[in-house]
Amino acid sequence: MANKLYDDAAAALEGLLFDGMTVMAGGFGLCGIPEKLIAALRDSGTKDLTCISNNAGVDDFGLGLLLQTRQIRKMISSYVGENKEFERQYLGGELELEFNPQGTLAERCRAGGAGIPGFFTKTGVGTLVAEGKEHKDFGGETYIMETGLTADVSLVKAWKADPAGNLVYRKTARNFNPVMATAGTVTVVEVEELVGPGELDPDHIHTPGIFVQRLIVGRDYEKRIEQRTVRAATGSEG
Amino acid sequence: MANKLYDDAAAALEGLLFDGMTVMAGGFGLCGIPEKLIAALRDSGTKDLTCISNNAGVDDFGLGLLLQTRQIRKMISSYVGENKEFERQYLGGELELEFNPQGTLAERCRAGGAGIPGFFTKTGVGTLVAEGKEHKDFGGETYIMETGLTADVSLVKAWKADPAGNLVYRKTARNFNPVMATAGTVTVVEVEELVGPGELDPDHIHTPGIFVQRLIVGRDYEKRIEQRTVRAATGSEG
Amino acid sequence: MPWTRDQMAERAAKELEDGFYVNLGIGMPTLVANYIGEDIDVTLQSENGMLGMGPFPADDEVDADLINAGKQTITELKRTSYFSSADSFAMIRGGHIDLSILGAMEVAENGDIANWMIPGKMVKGMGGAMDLVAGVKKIIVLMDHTNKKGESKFLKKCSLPLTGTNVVDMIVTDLGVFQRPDHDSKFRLIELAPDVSVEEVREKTEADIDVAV
Amino acid sequence: MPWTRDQMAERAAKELEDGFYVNLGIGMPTLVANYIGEDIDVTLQSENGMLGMGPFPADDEVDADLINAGKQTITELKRTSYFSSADSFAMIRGGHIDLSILGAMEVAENGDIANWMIPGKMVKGMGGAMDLVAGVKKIIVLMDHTNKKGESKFLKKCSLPLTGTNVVDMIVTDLGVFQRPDHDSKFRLIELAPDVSVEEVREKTEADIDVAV
Repeated sequence: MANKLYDDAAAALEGLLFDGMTVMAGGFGLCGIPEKLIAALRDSGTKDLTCISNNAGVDDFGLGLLLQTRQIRKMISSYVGENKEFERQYLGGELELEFNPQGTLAERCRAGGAGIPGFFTKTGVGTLVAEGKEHKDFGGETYIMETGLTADVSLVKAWKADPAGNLVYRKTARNFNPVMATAGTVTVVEVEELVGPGELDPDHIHTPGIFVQRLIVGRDYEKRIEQRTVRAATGSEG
Repeated sequence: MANKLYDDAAAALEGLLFDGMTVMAGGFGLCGIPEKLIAALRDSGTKDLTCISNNAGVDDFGLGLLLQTRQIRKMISSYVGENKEFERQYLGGELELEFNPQGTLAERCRAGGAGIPGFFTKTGVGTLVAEGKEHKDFGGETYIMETGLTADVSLVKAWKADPAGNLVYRKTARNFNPVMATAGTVTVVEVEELVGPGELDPDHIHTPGIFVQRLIVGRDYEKRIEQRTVRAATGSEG
Repeated sequence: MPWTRDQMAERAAKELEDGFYVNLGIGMPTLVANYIGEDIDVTLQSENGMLGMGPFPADDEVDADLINAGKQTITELKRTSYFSSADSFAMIRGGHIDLSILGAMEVAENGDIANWMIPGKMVKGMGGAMDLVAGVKKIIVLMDHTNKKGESKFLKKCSLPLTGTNVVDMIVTDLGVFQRPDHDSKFRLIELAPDVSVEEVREKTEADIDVAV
Repeated sequence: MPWTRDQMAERAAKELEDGFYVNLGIGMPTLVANYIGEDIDVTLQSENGMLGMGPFPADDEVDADLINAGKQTITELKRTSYFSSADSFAMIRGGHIDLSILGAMEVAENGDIANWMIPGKMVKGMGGAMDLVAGVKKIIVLMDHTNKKGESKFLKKCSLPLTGTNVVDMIVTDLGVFQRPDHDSKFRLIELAPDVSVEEVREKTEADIDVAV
């Protein structure tokens, strides 16, 4: 089998990066982000990036690392509220920003990966989001057209992989990762664990290996928590 | 929890059926078809059905049962080659037929369930399928618009369910079932096994319970095979 | 006496029905989960990819891979399923969620809602709010009746950039409850907080409403 | 001597490269699987929802829930994954499959293909053929050079309803191999079956081709 496994994040990105490129990065907030690959992208110094990611990380973690170093020229996101450096650069005109409704962003990535260049949605009709977009009526209701998104490289975080590149995600760390995995010209994945051939149940693979070109196993995941909310310890189940 | 479990297929369809309705039925060939629910639909005598299903069954099984009894007015399918009765009724002008490319059919069902009334695809451009459809250029290439599909009732076959209606499919019996489960105004599901709450791994549920309104456990599945192809018994693995 | 935030949440919770699938917005709407009646069964959806959201975890149960749309750590239940963001919003935009309860900066008498952007201030983004108001079957807004300056937030016309047009079905404020049976009808005041008068509501409401209390 | 069906399949199999994801059409293209070189690793996709298709099962391994797009019973491999029809065609239409080898009734010199419908005969349907020719990166057609009447199937223009326009990259017939480097170029005869002459090919080919043998 064609070897997809690379030694580390820097090796996995080698030859793929260029100034002005478009990068998708999975994750919701800091949950399920490709920590190692983002750090390697920062270390690469690649500039003028267009980053497609639901959020922009925090000041010192996630995509915030690339904001610190001013490697990002434009963000396509649904929510960037956690990041002061983002605010500073945006208000200073140093950063472009395109807000997409979260569902539109997810569907645009899916569409890009599925060969769908445009689709209609009710989301955003009558709002700023609809400005300049094609409007069309279906069954007496108005919809707007949104376009598919692809990326030069997609950075994805999964839980487990096998050598064929089949992926399984864990809990809400799945989020944008599976659709972004389909939308990268090259998709680079980091996982916490590599398992042997046949160890993933074929009925339960979230991302088939065809979407994965390069793969690394990350170590010592930080997995930072943004809002640690707990209750008093009592049994509970519903 | 609202009870989704019904005693049998007839009970699960009660109150949902009316002449002229649109029904989606999962399955590819005879693999993963809702055997019990199709039989109950036949027994109900509901007429003038529009059936959305990749295939039309064989003469005496699957949707072929509803052709025998002339309950189907129109089929929306990608391939109907296995059915003589279908051919007879179609050539006799008793049956309407709308062919969709298989991927277009699958995507139309997904779109219907996802609130997408239209999307663009390259499939079928320049063919009979494109006639009368909106054409649009994206990036110098021509695409046609296809519309979302929904059904009054979707009939779905899964392998296992829990009481919340969460579903897991088995191997290639999955096929059209998950997308059709999302596109029914009411989705009725038959499974081979009902498991207890929490017994399905939440990371590995194919269809979340929100899409399932009614549920039965079927017995004595026939699971007819169309092309039994075997090799001489020797070990092999790849 | 106007309702407190908890009382508003408690009132909104009465709109939940047995078997409902519900998405609760970030902030005050989250409180609604504390008041779900014990006689009904409601499944909470979190748009980051989870159906069947449980309570906050005990200290030793905290899992960085398990958060809600407000980025808070949570737990799973025996009915829980996880899915991608695309599948999550297919669920939302496809009309499969029965009810969403959201906060708002402004609501207009025609059902328009503005809850994501104040011009001149740093915009954080709409997140999933535009998808929710466009796709969910019923939208309830939970908000203070007036802003910090005492001005009505229930207006003839929203002044802020919209999140959705003609989408709100019910509004629960600290002063009362406003409802309409369909998207062509006027909102009607159907309930008052204790000791709040119709006159006070009229005075603090710019929107043209009917009164049915 | 023209190639046999197996020899045609064997020739087409030479176009497979290590690491390729490949979809083989129903009928003659299925034979290609028997000739995949042992030095290369190829993953077969079946559009009914499977990646990593194994050989036919032994008699006691037959599983009604495990079939290919030709409805034949098959087996899984240690790399196999299953998915829905929508995800399968998202894979196909999104350009993720490297190569598809399909049968055809007619191919035109501009790369048009017709392989699903003969007017006047009962139409069985296009199945996934239109999706494959529209979405897969490279399309190879495997067909007899002439029909039963001895007429060319490689034409100036297809007479039958099309499956796709300007999509074919290579044609392997019983007489030889025709290839073009891109969709703006003419097909070139690049290989002949044993003892088949250029003259014979020219005689039996309506399409305008270049010759490079």
